[in-house]
Amino acid sequence: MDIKAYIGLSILLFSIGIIGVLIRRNAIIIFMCIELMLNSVNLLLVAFSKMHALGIAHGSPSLASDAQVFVFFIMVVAAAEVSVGLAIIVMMYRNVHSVDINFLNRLKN
Amino acid sequence: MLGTYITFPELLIWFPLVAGIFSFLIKKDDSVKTWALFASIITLCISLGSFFYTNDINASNVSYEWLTSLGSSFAVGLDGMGRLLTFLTAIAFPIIFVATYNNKYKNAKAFYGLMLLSQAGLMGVFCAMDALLFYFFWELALIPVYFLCSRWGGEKRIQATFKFFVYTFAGSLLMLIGIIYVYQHTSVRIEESGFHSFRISDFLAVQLNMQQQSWLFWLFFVAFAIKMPIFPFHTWQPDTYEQAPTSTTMVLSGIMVKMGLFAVLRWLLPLFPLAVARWDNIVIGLSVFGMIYASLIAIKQDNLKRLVAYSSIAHIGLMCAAIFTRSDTGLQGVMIQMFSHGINIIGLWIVIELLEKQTGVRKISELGGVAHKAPALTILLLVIALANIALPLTNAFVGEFMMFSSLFKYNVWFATAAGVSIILAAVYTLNMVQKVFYGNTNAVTENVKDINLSQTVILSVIVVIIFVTGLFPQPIFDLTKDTVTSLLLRFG
Amino acid sequence: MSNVLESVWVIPIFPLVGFIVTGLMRNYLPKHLAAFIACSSIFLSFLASAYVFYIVKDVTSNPAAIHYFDFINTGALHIGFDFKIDHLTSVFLLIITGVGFLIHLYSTAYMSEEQENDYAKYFSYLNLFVFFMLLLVMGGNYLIMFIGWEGVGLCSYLLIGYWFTNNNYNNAAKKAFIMNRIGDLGFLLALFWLIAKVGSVDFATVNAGIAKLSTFDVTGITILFFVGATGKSAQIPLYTWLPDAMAGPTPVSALIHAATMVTAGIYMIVRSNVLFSLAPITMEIIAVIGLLTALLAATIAIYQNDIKKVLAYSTVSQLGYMFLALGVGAFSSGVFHVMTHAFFKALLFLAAGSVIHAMSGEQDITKMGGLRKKIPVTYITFLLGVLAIAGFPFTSGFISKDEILLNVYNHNKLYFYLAVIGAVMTAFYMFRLLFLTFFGGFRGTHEQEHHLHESPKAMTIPLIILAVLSVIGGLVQLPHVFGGHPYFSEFLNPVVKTVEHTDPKLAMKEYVLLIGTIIGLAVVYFFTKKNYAVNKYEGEYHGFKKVLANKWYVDEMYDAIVVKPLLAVGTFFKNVVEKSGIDGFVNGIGKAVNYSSRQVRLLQSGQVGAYVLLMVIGILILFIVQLFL
Amino acid sequence: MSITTIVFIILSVMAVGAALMMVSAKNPVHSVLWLIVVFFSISGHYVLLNAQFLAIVNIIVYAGAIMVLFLFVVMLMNLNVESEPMKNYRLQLAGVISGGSLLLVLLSALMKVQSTPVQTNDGDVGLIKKLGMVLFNDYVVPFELSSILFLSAMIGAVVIAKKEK
Amino acid sequence: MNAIILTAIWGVVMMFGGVFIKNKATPKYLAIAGLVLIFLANGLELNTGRALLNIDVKDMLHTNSFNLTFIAVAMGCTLLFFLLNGRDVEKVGSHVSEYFALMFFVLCGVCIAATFNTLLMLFLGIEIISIPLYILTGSDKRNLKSNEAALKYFLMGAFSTGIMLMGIAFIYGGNELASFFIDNIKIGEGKMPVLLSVGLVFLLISMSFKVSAVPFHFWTPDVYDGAPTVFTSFMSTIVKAAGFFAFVRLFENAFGVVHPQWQTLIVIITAATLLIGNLTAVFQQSVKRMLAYSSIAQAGFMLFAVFALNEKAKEGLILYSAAYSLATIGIFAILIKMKDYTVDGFNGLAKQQPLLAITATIFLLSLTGIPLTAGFQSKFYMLMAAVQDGHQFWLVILAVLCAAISAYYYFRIIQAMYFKEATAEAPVIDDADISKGFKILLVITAALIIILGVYPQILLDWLYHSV
Repeated sequence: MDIKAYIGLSILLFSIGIIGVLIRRNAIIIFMCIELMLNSVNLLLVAFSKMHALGIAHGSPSLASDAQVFVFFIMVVAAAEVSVGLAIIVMMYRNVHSVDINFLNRLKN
Repeated sequence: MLGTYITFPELLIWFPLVAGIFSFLIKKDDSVKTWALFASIITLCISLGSFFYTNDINASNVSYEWLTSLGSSFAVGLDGMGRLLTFLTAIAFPIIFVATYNNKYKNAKAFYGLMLLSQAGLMGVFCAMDALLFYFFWELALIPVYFLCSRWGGEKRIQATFKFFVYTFAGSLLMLIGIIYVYQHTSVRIEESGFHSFRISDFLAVQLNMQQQSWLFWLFFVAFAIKMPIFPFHTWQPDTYEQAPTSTTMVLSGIMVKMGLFAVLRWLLPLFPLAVARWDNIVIGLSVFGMIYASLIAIKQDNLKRLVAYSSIAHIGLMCAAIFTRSDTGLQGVMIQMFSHGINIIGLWIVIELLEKQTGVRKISELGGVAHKAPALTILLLVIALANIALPLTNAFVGEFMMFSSLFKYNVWFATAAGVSIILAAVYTLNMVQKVFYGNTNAVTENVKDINLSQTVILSVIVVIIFVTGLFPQPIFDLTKDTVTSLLLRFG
Repeated sequence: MSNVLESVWVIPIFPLVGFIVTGLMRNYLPKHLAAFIACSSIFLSFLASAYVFYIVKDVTSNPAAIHYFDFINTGALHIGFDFKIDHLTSVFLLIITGVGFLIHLYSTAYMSEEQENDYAKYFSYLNLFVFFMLLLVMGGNYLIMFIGWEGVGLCSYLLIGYWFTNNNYNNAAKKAFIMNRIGDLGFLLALFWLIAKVGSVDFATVNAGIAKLSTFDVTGITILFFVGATGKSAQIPLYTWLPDAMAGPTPVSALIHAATMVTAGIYMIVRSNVLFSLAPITMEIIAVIGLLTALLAATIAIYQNDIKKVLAYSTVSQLGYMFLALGVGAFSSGVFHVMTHAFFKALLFLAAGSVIHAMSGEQDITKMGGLRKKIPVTYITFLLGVLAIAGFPFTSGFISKDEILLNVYNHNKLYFYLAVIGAVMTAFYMFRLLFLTFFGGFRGTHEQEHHLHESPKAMTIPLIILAVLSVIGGLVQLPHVFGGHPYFSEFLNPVVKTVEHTDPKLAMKEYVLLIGTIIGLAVVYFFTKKNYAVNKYEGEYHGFKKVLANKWYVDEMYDAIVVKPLLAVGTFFKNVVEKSGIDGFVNGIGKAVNYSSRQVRLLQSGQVGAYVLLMVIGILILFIVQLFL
Repeated sequence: MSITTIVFIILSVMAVGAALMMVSAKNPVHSVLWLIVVFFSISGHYVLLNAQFLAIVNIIVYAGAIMVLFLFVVMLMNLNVESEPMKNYRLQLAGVISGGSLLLVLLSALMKVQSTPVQTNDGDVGLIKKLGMVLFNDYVVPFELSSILFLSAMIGAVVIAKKEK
Repeated sequence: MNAIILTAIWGVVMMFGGVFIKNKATPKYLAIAGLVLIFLANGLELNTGRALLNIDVKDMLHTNSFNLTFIAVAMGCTLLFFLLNGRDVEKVGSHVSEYFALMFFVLCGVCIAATFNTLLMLFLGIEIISIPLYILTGSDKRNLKSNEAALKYFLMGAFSTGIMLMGIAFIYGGNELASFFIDNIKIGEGKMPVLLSVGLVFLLISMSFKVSAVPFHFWTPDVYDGAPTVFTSFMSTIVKAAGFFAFVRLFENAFGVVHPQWQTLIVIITAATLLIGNLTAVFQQSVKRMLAYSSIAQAGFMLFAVFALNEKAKEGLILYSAAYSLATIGIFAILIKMKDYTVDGFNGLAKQQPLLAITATIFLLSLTGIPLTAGFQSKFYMLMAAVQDGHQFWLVILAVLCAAISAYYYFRIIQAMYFKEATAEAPVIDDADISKGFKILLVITAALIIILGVYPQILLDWLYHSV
């Protein structure tokens, strides 16, 4: 496979994530779109790792593994982030009974 | 000998500073007043002492390690021009304090403390021999004045002062950029830690091409033009003069505007000779137009304070124009006129303050006939007002004569146009004198009393200075001769 | 001798001391003491001046300036505080201190009704004036001269506005000062020009360095000097202040606005005669301006009803004659006329003051009449003054004016005829004045009539002295034809070269003039007596007379052409340019910041979606910049 | 066209299609489910790239734990209705346009990248053993530090969830 | 290293403290004690280079005098913050100990962000900073504004995390050395490869987000406004400074060679930040929100460090961090005590509490950049750095003009304090709230600002202290 294909796919998914953030009002869905963005990054990293595995890192595969470890850390962080994020969303929901970000307009100007 | 362990420029800066800080600690209003007066007189003595113990060869240049890694140092010195202007600063404050001795200020300790601090800042500006230090003092002189005006001023003081503050602040920041730029081009002094330098001598050694100089010229000039102020940067001035407490206005108009002129002489002119030669016509044009412009407005002005403000703009315009003629005569004229104008305008403000105190009115049209009630005041004012319009034998005449003379040599038409302002100055001054002092008394002026002893004394002191410098200006020329000569050397 | 001359500083010091003492002590000095100090200081000056005259008389060369101290001594400019005492100066010194003393003396009585401190103030001003006037004529360079020049202007201002309660008087004072300042600007510019070209304002140095000046320079400098002279000496176009200056006390008018200050312009030109001689264009201009002024002022004087105004216009007119004389190169004649004019015009003014005194302050001649019996001394002296100014043969006026006319005749015949017409008009308005005041029936109120009285001795004695001088003062320059000798012009010879009249027809011309004068005076006498020695006089004029009575509406014209537009520009600057323009711009920046602040903060809409959208747009822009630009 | 390419295309279409469905689904529950589909297809990609460890972790952590958490919250909030209000049309359009242009900009720039092969169905960089070695040899410090992350997440959950007294 | 370990440990200590300590006041003292310890330990490392534990970090963290000095500044400021605002933390909610624990974790993240040497560490550091902050922002649970701020912060923060990761991915992909180490990125002399270029922009954007540079600043005002004021003070100062430090560290080490190729982006961002930050601050009525915008405006100046990336810039950054943090912490400490957060709420403060007014004035003057305050020195260094760089002179001029605008909103508070009378009868501040210790601390803060203004060398000399 060509790296371009992976780049294209990742960018596409990433953009879909961004568009999702832009057009949705539900905080949970927005958050999910962000998760999609993270996943596209993961995919790209893995693809790059495999690309480097053929190229520069051919002799020393640990270099290529770095990216996959990185992906692992991304997942770790994402998990932590999700727990906090959902806690915040729930807290919000408890107070205003909505997760619609359009109602977040007490702070402005 | 005094001056061995601590030199005069240092004394001139530190003494008012310490005295000002000390003022904040005094509890009683009356004693702080006395203290401030006392301190200012001591400063005056120090300044007088500097005439005896320093000269241009031994200009008391001292320099302490300060911001070493920046190449800046606490370098101060007193050349002829510095001595003249520090003397002006030193003599102005006692005069101001005595003249306003009867005023009761809320929170007097802060008032007098800030006044002394501003004096320290001004002294610093006149003594600094390091660009960064100069900038520091330039701003430091401003801050106390800001507080003084905003706290003790008139009705619209906050807006007016703030306009003044932001205006000058913006200008000085532009200058700061210029300073940094020049600094970057100073040669690295390897023997001393390998940094660039802010020292004036190193600044003067910088070689810049025409384009660089032009940019820098305008960066500096705008800062100074705002301070002076020169048309069209002057609009803060009438408002501020009107709103500020009169004693602060005296500082502002008597000394602070000289900062701008001084800065042009000390920094702008020697640093950018090429650009000065290139842009002098524009600057002089602005100055001359400003003279006529301000004079015409002054004629139509009904507010005493604003009238004096506009008259000041006109006078400063002439000084600025004369500076840029870059001739010996013009520069010497500016030197003496800086001193004279400071004295005269402080005298004017004292009179205006006395009037306003008594009548509560500063509209010319509402006053009248004061001469009946206060003949002594009238006569003293008349002398000061006439000095202000440069009548011969008063101090301003010599300076204006020389400045006009140099302007004439520079360009006949500029001189002629500027000369018109001599006539206009007579018009507005005499108008003012006529409407305020002559004619019949009215309800407002009915209860005006003549000045008391201390005021008579202080105004008389001013009048004496006016006549003495008017008749014997030569000592001042001798004082500033070397400064002028070395300035002119920059232009070959 | 030189030692004596070096001590001439005492001459101006006396009045200066007088000024300081009377000025500072004005609240404490009793009237007679103030008067004594003031008069004695002038008298001492007069004595000193006389002594100086006595010394200078024997000097034939042109004495050098006396240097006292460096006034301005800088790299490029060296001006000393110098005095120069020569023949010209000594003449002026005598005039100033002599006439000045008489007028001081006169004032002691004239001003006696003033309050004590005002009285002292008045004398201190007078003393100050004399001081500056002395400085003016003694100055060894143009700058010192200028100091006096502006100083006398100041004193003129102070004295015109002496009664400062009256707003009109104040306006007059202000007008005088400002008009003078316009002239002073010319003077100053001339000085700057000299400094720029010659590098000095020293009389001697300038005269020595004249070679450095091109014709253009000389013409320009002299024209500018002349502009200065038109201001001080009330010539077209700057003459309008002088009639208004009559607001001051009458002795002041006599001293400042007739005898001394207004002649400063003549002094200055004579002092610079070397320069002026090299500038024929300027000379011609001076002649024309002088002539025109003489005629214009004379026409106006004809229909003035204020006794002092008539005299004021007469002064302007006479000054015109002096300039005419200078313009045609007859410098010494000009100076001579200055002297005679000082006598008779001071006399006329003082006599007029006496009349006014008698009339309890009334100045309108239409309300006078028939006073000759009531105040005979005044009448006689006034009559002598009128005869002198009208040029009655062998009075001082006749001699000095004749000399001028002859010189003019030699220069340009048209000028001559016009000048003669002016002389006739002079006779006309003076006789009109005489008749309206002293002849016919009294036209004032009963109260005034009841109050009429001759003035005290202190006033009449100066009148008498001046009257004598007016009559015989001209004899020092009596032409050879009438058996005299031009002592005066001889005396001035070291300073100004007298024009030698080798005209063979000179004697004939002198006689023609003499006869013409007699005839003319006779005609004028009878005509005016018929018309003006009347019991009733209508002070209203119509038609062309009204134009004359209203001074050709020159003041109104100046107001419309200069004053109003300037004020309008001032208003425009103040209200439009300053407020809306510059300050508007400055405040506009503030407002713009405020406005944009209000607008920009709307970006902060509070909506996360909008924020992210804006961020994405930002990302987009950055990418485009980075990747494609 | 090799089998790898075909699998790639299928997985890609699946991922993109599911992503689009996720973004556009009106019902939040559907969105969650679609996202799980995306994750599965991405895991498929991992398998294709022979990144076995990540493929498993992705399924377990993402599709399993995280998405269940999401589902849980959505259910908890009773958001499983089809009537979620959408943003107004213009904002949506603006979002799509700007997101789309970003995509275009990036694509047009990145497609100029030199073609480089990616190792598929082979290589040991993604194997558990290999990654384990790297993780616990070279990446111990970050590994330990990430515990702080979890600690703070934990405290956060406590702080936020616990009722104020 | 010492600081990282100790902050982490102390976070855990505080966490357990929450379980065992029931007294509300005690955690504060514990936290202060810990911070003193950390400060000293860091000082030890800075002074002697001695680490308490010898851990092989595989070069993923890199300490030198520069970042140790920064950590010292950050810890010092935090110490001051704890001392000044310790009691206010207690007022936020019942989980006092936990708040402190979270703040320690943030500090740990700050240390990581200051010392990172790989993109992974950068990422972890930033996340360790961010996640506790989300929580702290929302810690005032029943306050809807706090909730809203937390959610906004979280959503946008997560979004920026995604962008940062994308950038890291591209950097890794474009790096022919296949490395995440920032000093191990092969760029070459000529134009950057497009992958690196894209990655750089993504990183730039995400870092800009963290330092709230326009147009990625939108979260800042809302979050700073909504968060409990004590935490606003904390995150707008120390955390923000750390963001800048990371920004400079990343771009200097990774992309310093191709500086000219991305300078334009910084210019755009800097100009926009200066303009928008200052302009928007002008109109704010709430001082808290104004300070939020002011932090954006100040960020504009700090961006000059990234713009210039020279020695002066780095010195300036340290100085700026200290100056800005001190002044902002000080002004926030006073703001917290105010009854009314609007500008008018400050009316007449000078009469009631002259000392507070004077110190507040010094803080505001420093923020404006008046000479002899630390604020001036820092701005001065930044301007010097920019002028030294020699490009884009107009940006410098824009900056000083904006500084003049900034005087407008800072001085409004001074005007309110000194030149206006209190409108209401009630005092503007509760005198009982102002303890002597608090005043002393304010004076110390003000004194530090002046000292740094007069003699910045005492701080900057540490930069050249060999570890």
